[in-house]
Amino acid sequence: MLEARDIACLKGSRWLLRGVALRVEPGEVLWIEGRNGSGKTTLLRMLCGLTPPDEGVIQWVGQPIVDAGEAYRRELLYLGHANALKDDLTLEENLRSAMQIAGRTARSDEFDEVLAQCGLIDRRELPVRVLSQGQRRRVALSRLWFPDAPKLWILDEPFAALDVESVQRLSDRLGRHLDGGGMAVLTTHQEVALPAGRTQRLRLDA
Amino acid sequence: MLEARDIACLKGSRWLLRGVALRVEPGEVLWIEGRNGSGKTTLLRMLCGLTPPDEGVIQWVGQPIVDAGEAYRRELLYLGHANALKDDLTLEENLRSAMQIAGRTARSDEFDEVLAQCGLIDRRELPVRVLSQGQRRRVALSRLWFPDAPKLWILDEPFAALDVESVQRLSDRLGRHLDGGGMAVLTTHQEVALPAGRTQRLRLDA
Amino acid sequence: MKPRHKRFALVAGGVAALCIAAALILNAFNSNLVFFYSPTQVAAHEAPAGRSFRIGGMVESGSLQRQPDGVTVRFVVTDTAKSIPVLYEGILPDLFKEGKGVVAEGKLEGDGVFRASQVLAKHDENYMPPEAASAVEKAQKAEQESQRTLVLDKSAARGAENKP
Amino acid sequence: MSFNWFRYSSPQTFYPLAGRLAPFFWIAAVALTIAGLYIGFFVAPTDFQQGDSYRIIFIHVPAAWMSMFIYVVMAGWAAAGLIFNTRLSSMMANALAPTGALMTAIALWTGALWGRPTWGTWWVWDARLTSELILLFLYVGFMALHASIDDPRRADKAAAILAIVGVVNVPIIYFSVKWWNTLHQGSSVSITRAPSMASTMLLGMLVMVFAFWAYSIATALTRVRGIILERERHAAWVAQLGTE
Amino acid sequence: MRDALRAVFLRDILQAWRRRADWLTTFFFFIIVVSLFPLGVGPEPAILRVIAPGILWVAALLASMLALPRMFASDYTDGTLEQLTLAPQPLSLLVLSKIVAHWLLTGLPLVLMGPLLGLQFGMAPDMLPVLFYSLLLGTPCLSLIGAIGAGLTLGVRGSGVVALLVLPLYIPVLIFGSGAVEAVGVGTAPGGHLSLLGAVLMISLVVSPLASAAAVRVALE
Amino acid sequence: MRDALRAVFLRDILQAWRRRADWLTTFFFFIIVVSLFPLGVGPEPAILRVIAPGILWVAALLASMLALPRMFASDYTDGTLEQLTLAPQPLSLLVLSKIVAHWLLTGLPLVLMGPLLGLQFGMAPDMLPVLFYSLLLGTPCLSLIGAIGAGLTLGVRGSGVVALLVLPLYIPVLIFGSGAVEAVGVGTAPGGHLSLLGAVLMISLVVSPLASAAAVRVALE
Ligand code: HEM
Ligand SMILES: Nc1ncnc2c1ncn2[C@@H]1O[C@H](COP(=O)(O)OP(=O)(O)OP(=O)(O)O)[C@@H](O)[C@H]1O
Ligand SMILES: Nc1ncnc2c1ncn2[C@@H]1O[C@H](COP(=O)(O)OP(=O)(O)OP(=O)(O)O)[C@@H](O)[C@H]1O
Ligand SMILES: [Mg+2]
Ligand SMILES: [Mg+2]
Repeated sequence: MLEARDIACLKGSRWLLRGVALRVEPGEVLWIEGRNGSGKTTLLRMLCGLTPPDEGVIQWVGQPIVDAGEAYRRELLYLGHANALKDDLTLEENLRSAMQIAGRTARSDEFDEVLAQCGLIDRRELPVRVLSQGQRRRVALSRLWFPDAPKLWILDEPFAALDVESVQRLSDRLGRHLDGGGMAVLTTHQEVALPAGRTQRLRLDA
Repeated sequence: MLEARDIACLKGSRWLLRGVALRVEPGEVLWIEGRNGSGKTTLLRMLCGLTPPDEGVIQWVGQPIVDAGEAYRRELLYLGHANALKDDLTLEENLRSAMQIAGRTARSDEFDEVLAQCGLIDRRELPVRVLSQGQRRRVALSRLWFPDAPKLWILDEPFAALDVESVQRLSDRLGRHLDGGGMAVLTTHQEVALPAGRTQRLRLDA
Repeated sequence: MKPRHKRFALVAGGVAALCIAAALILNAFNSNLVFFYSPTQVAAHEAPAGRSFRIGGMVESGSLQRQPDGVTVRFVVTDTAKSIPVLYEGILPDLFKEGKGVVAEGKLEGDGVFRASQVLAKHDENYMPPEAASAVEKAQKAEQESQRTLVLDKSAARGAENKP
Repeated sequence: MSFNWFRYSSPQTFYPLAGRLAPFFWIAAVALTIAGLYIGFFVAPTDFQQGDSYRIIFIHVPAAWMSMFIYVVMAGWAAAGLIFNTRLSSMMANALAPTGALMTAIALWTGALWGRPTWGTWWVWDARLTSELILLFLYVGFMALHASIDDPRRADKAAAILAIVGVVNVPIIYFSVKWWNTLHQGSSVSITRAPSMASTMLLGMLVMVFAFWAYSIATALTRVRGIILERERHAAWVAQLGTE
Repeated sequence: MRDALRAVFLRDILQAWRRRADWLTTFFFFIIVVSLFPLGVGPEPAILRVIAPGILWVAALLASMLALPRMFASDYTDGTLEQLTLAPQPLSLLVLSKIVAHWLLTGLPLVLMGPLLGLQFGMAPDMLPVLFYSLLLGTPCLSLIGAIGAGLTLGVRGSGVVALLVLPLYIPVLIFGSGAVEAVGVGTAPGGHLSLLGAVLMISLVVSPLASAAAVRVALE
Repeated sequence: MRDALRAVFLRDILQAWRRRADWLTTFFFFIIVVSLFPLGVGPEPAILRVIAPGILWVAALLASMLALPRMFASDYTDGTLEQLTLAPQPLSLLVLSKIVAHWLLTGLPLVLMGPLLGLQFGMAPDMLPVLFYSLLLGTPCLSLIGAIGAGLTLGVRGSGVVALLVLPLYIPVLIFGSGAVEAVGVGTAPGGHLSLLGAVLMISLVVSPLASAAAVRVALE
């Protein structure tokens, strides 16, 4: 459903990516691998529509994503290196507004449930500022646990800074997402157990 | 040589750490483990002298670190979650000023050598802004490769964002540092091969 | 440099800077940083020319004249050594009295008359009931005659220190 | 009787002591205020030049003195907190700041109110008035800085640095009337010479000064109790207070 | 030791050079504020001439205040400040290096530009050198005093508290600075005001590095 | 859709509430700048009365400019802006929400405080309502125009210069705003100036959300 053909990207005076093609079907996860600086983040941002590719097209259900516009963005959940959290708001306030901006209004008990699942429930009233590196990442990731999460997840290094337990929890969640017909594109340098048989690997090499 | 006794730290209204004791001798590495938010970063910052502990003492060669002052800081190399790089300066400029501030003036050919070893030589003229997440981390870490590096390394998640190859390279470097009588304290969530027999583990648990 | 020498150099530098600061402050007090100028200073051309400034002193006894129009007043400001005639159109503060302190803001015109745009009363640090005041006034007058001290508040303040 | 000061340097032991002392100071404040105002308004004679408007002196001068004095004390506590890392010192500094700000505001306000009838203007930018205004800003800055850092210990330290730097301003306020020609009068009361003020007036003023002292101590003690409770709310001894 | 101080200084300068636009903004801000006044106040030359020293000084003050957040903020978020604190050299000297660089980048252009703008306002020729000297003595005070405020407000909820802390402390500089220029305008000697400015400079030169270093340490705790 | 706009708006307001000190500062800044002028310019009431509208307006402009970096900068560094861009709603509307919140926090206090400060400067009573209306129409323009500049400065170096171009766009607002007040001062009708302000407001209401959204998109590329 998400398809990219012949993607190229020029950084400085060098082609960082050339002729990259990919295709993700419902129930599949695409693991983008590559050394540091091989263009993984760049590719993910292009898939989201944040950066236009220098060559090639990216299509969602057969339609170029620039044309799909709102329809595409409704189905998309992107988490970059940055967590998009406001230091001064509490964990719950952050999550609530992030959900509303993404166009989903969640009920209060859903928050409780999700925070409990992510092991953050005792921190819910704390401002995000005081959280540890890994806890912040977990707050950002907890959007994935809400019911009716978007169909396509694009996650840049979601496992970074997570402890072993959280890594496990996230890969379980990913499995269930795929079971429900979801799609995901992600990058990670860690060896993580991804659902076998449904994982494509794409190796970019600098 | 680095010794801490009875360390305690109060965060908000809770004791985050209590009665933590540790001792690192030359040639040893201390791996601090623990879940997200268990206080690893907090402990490392206390060991550096950035945050005073609420209870307990930290000693360097038998002297409290506040008294040791400059003598301690000369022997210390700390790398936190943040990379301390200036986006607008080139990689080399960044590295050079970081070294000078740390009190070591390195020669030009040393830079070439170190950058080559860290696989960054072709990026040396680029501003750090355009580097990828992992490349930035590598720039920050490359201070470890200079000859006469400080004796005590305190590294917070040094392996985060690094690709497999760089992880290997860093753990090799760590081994050589220990061989030379160096000491290190580090945290990481990844399973990394640290020199067997010379690795102590300290588990903090929230 | 050894750390001890370094620290010494730094401390010495700091002390030197503070000494310079003290010297500069003392120097500043010798020059005229003032809220108002005394008539003597004005006569000595220390006061701004051609622009508004403030003069301060005593309203000379018997110098206050109201012009026929009812709003314009004329009086003389003096510090006993020099005096300056002042012309002012407007309401005077309640405490404005002959023989009392005044600060007037305005311009010195070419004819030597100070055209005030604002007149403020400046009183001294003495607080006493009227009876006591008249007694003191008498005594002071006698003293004044003999010593011809300045009666500007500042000097009065200093004079007060010598008073029993 | 030997009195162990250090016993009272911990919040836990100071809390009940402050609770016992505060009522005395409150009573003293009320009694002295009544006495002072009585002397000020019914006993003290009118002034030979200002008539009755001088009676603002009974509020203005005590407030002005306290505004400077409290600042110095506050900075002292803050510095002690910074250097010796004693929790109670910083709490005292915090408890004093609002009272000091209030005193400064009163001094400014009564001064302006007084300036209108005596000088003929509410405000001029002379050295005394300007430096007193800066004092108000310093108090406000101290409180704002403290309020905007949420780790209380860090807030204590940062605010202490500001308080210490601001101490420079106090001598400037005090000596400004000596150093520069100001519209504000010179001092009527001084240690080195007899006061240039009738004795009943002086008496009224001094009684009011003691009243303001008592009030400041009373508010500081009451407020510091609140701060102790707030800061130590998770300590075992506070929990015990609740159950008692 | 000199190496480290120079490294801090050069790094700030180099970075500013790479981000020219940022620093030019302070400068343009100064020019624009000064030029806005004739627009806001009306073009009467007599009035403009009288208010010129005040306006120039207020504009200089605001411009250097606007640049304050840049003194430590980025170093704080990117971890450089931790490294400076852990450097063998005394933090107060390293901070002083940063302040000097900051002044060169924000203060010096104002010092050089001030007299030109003064000319535009029709200031008398004998006022211009005094304006220059008053700015030369005054703008370093602004950077030094500002550094304390910038340090204290690091990591604070609300970056703007800095203005609240710093502006009152700027008032003496403003009074003596514009006072010196006005003194010449009205035909008296500016010496007293300039000496006081010098005294403020000396005192802040001693106090500010210590206080800002302490503030930075507290912020990193 | 309303949900998302409200969320953006409420989040900014809530965050500002947590950082009370921040918007209080814009407010204090305004008051302090206005009070600095008598210090710099000298206390002559006649002159002060004449320059009062200009000073108040310039101070309002500076105060709202001081607050501009807060509009997008933190959203940019912490990744919120990416999320806004990828939200289903049109980015320009989300940006407009942010601008409205920003105005409520920084502009409105100035509008309310302006007349009080005017009183302090001895403005005539019939000038005060006009001052109020001119600020009410003008400060939103400042927030709107400023947003474009704030968006442009986000990007890499170079676009900072474009932001400088935005500053001059403040000038018409300043001229019409202080012009309206001065008109009353000299006894003519302020209607013309106020209508022009209204026109600027309408135009920027249309242009600014689009332009700032575009600027933000470019910055993220
Ligand atoms: C806003 C205007 C004013 C301010 C900010 C102000 C400020 C102060 C301050 C800070 C002091 C204490 C310093 C000292 O003891 O020397 C003081 C003392 C005093 N002020 Fe004011 N003042 C103002 C107006 C006035 C006015 C209008 C008067 C009388 C006409 C006045 C009369 C006094 C007196 C009598 C003292 C006591 C001096 C002494 O004995 O030490 N003040 N004022
Ligand atoms: N202007 C430029 N000139 C040259 N190279 C550039 C320029 N801008 C970016 N690059 C290069 O483009 C690459 C960007 O890579 P990207 O951030 O996508 O890497 P990544 O695969 O996500 O790496 P990581 O694993 O470290 O996150 C980097 O190698 C960087 O050096
Ligand atoms: N004011 C506060 N109130 C309550 N808890 C706080 C407060 N400040 C910090 N904390 C807690 O202190 C801990 C800080 O942990 P720290 O950053 O040292 O964790 P860490 O072990 O490094 O975690 P990570 O693996 O995620 O990096 C977090 O659990 C945080 O929630
Ligand atoms: Mg990446
Ligand atoms: Mg950590």
